[in-house]
Amino acid sequence: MNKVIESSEIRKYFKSGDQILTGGFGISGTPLTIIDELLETDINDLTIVSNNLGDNGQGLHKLFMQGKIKKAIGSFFTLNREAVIAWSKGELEIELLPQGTLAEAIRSGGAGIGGFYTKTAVGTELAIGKEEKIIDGETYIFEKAIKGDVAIIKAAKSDRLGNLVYHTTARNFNPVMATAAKIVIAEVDEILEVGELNPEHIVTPHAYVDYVIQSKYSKVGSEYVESR
Amino acid sequence: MNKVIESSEIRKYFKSGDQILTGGFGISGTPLTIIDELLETDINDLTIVSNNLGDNGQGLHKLFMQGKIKKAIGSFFTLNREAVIAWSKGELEIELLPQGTLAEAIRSGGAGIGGFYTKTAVGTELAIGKEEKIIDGETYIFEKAIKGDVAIIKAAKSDRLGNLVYHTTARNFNPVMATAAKIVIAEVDEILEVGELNPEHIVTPHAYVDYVIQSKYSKVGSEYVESR
Amino acid sequence: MLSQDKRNVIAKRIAQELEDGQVVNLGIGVPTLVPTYLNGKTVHLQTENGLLGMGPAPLEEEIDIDLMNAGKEPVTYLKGASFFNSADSFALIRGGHVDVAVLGILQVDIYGEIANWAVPNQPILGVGGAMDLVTGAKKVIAAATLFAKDGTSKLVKELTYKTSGARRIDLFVSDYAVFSFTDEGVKVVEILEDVTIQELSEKVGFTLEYAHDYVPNR
Amino acid sequence: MLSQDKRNVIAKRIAQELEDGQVVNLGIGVPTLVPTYLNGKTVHLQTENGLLGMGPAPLEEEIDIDLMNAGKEPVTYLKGASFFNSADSFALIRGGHVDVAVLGILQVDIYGEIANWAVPNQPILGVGGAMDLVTGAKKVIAAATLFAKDGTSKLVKELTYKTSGARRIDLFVSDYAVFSFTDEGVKVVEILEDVTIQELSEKVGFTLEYAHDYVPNR
Repeated sequence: MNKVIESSEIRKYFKSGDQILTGGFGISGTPLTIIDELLETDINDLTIVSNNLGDNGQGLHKLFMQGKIKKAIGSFFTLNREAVIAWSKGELEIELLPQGTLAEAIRSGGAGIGGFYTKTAVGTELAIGKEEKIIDGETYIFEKAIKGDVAIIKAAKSDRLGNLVYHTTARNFNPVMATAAKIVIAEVDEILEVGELNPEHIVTPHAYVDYVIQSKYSKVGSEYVESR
Repeated sequence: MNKVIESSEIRKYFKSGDQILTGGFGISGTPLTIIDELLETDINDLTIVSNNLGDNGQGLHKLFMQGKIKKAIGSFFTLNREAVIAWSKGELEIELLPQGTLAEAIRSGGAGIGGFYTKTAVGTELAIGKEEKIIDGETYIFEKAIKGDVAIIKAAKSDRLGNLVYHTTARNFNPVMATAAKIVIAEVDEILEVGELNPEHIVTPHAYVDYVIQSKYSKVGSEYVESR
Repeated sequence: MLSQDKRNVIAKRIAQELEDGQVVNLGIGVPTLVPTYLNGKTVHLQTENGLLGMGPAPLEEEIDIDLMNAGKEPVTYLKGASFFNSADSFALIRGGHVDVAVLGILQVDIYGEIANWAVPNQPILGVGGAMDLVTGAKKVIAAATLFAKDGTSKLVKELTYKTSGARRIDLFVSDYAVFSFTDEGVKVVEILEDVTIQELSEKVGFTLEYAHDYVPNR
Repeated sequence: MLSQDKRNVIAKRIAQELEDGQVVNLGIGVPTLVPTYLNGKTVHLQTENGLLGMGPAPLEEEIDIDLMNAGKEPVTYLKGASFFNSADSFALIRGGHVDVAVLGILQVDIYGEIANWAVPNQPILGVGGAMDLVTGAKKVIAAATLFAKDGTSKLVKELTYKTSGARRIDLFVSDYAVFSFTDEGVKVVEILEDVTIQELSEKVGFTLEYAHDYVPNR
């Protein structure tokens, strides 16, 4: 059992219209190599579930600029200027969720939970049209679970089975995204033999991961640079 | 900031009628020292949230035998013979939940979720009286979050701030119990200085933990023996 | 057949159903015998109390009471294993990430709905992970002798014991035969004992049919 | 006062409100100045993207682009820190485990309901963790200048900007004064500028009162 494949092999796991769960917060923890592979395909009409649409012209920003994104579900697009403009022209759908609701909805999708009740956003514009329920005297709103066709995530290390560990705050949304899609592809900095990761320290068990690719980016100073 | 206290000091944090969340699966990961301290108090009418009520005469079984437990919420009491007899005589209330629903309900309690929808138990006796909802064509039932007054948990190591790591399957319910009570007391095998635990490996961040005590039990062969 | 032989027949047949690399949860009893018959296939065993990558029972002197399976028996762990908490463990189960659950049953109806948690006429005080596994695993295989100790068939037209959930199982491997379940009802996939399908039908009390794609080899 | 001075006055006053050992989430802008004024108190800074125990900004040559705060600025971590995923991070926030959130605001009404996410007349495309923090933190302190650049008061009788949630905040520390909020409405806890409560009332456009337990020291 070896889940490690060449990065170009992943292209066949995507199709137009897919809902793609993407790890990362800004550029930290973003699967840049996987996104580059997506750019090489002719798929489009994608719905992207991600906190935001890349940063500084990197990551999902590239995918957006190539016109592959039909809809974005996330919490913070304010700094994605081009996306904001596209949205105002009606060229991009955006579904805005509080960041905690977004994370919880994806975790729910991965955990077999159909939906949940949260107090976050009660009484705000983001609660419009959402069912309210009073539980123990407090008002909550219903939020539905989110799932995807493919999840693309970034981890620091993987063993050949697909057990993953992350690096500092590059962990962010990646472990939850890994749980909630039919196909899960992880991009990693380092590939290890089975047994090299301590079972107590594994963050994403291999059961969640279908394919692993070696990242082509490395950190140089405060940037990610394509290096291989 | 040092959360480490003498075990006898914890008695004051409990009161009669409390709902106490208790980590452990059988005896693995059970806070035996904390339960011994509870035995020394005169509190009673406790509601215990735990997968089961101890094992082999240890742990929560002792608390039950001393008549301190009014109600148990958990998933598997079949092997707690005395508890089953007490239940059949009407001397003990039992609320039975599927083990996954129990774990999820406690996690929800700790995460500010009021309740959630699960497919587990739909159409069974354990769904009687529970609200049904159809989400994307599938039937789910509503389960309410569970919280406690005090959580008593067992970890392998704590630093003086209360950051916790666990040992193998003794982790079980402990990390979720730690999130869902007003007061959280952790019993640990080993106390470390702050900085000795790797930030990537900490399972329960210190924000969840109020007090830490040194366990008086140690493993001797296949048993836990009081040793200090 | 002796009872232990029957258990081994069932376990061996179930092992054939498992595929290399699958994540598998084994219930207590007969299912725990399955790993003996894997013949070099690697399956990753998950146990509800928080381990993926469970190994065989330890030697007496190597028992660590912290490390146990969901049946509270001491176990070991293998290379590539990981530990996690109960909520994460059931997220794995309930979220559909366990490929196969092999479960003991009390009854299964002709559409595959099972009863495996509440023993009739006894107080119902334990469910454990039974309902989560029935509902959540991608594939559910029941493992049990076809007849209870009192001789009644566990394969029934309608459950008389309390259901474990609406989810129908895929396969029932008994000591006599292997049964599959679809919307059209139960079919015999394979006969394991020296018995004809007619004799088997008589024993269970209703007419059994072969699955279309099954060619009996006797 | 110069703008930077005002920001420091606010940050310094908020630092007084924090207690040793607290878990604190600081929003972007003025709140990030608070740690400078802690005077030996230890507070544990949480950042939504998955870190408890955030340290100061790194030196230029020590920047690690993976390690950032919720404002996407490079940070460091301190002894006793821990990393976790976004769902666990918001479980900490939404479950009431963050002692204090210090947030920038656009407006706060006289009962403490705030608006801090949607800028009027601009497309609303970002909320981030604002609503989660307002709803979930045990105590919420607003940090902002009392008056917007156009001179209008941020303390208002009724919000005209979009609310961040029904949860009312506890304290608003502005450059002019500290305000507390109860069901009876806003009270002045302390005046920080050289101004009387009457002058302040005129500036905000309605009559302000001192909190009962507050003795003004000027």
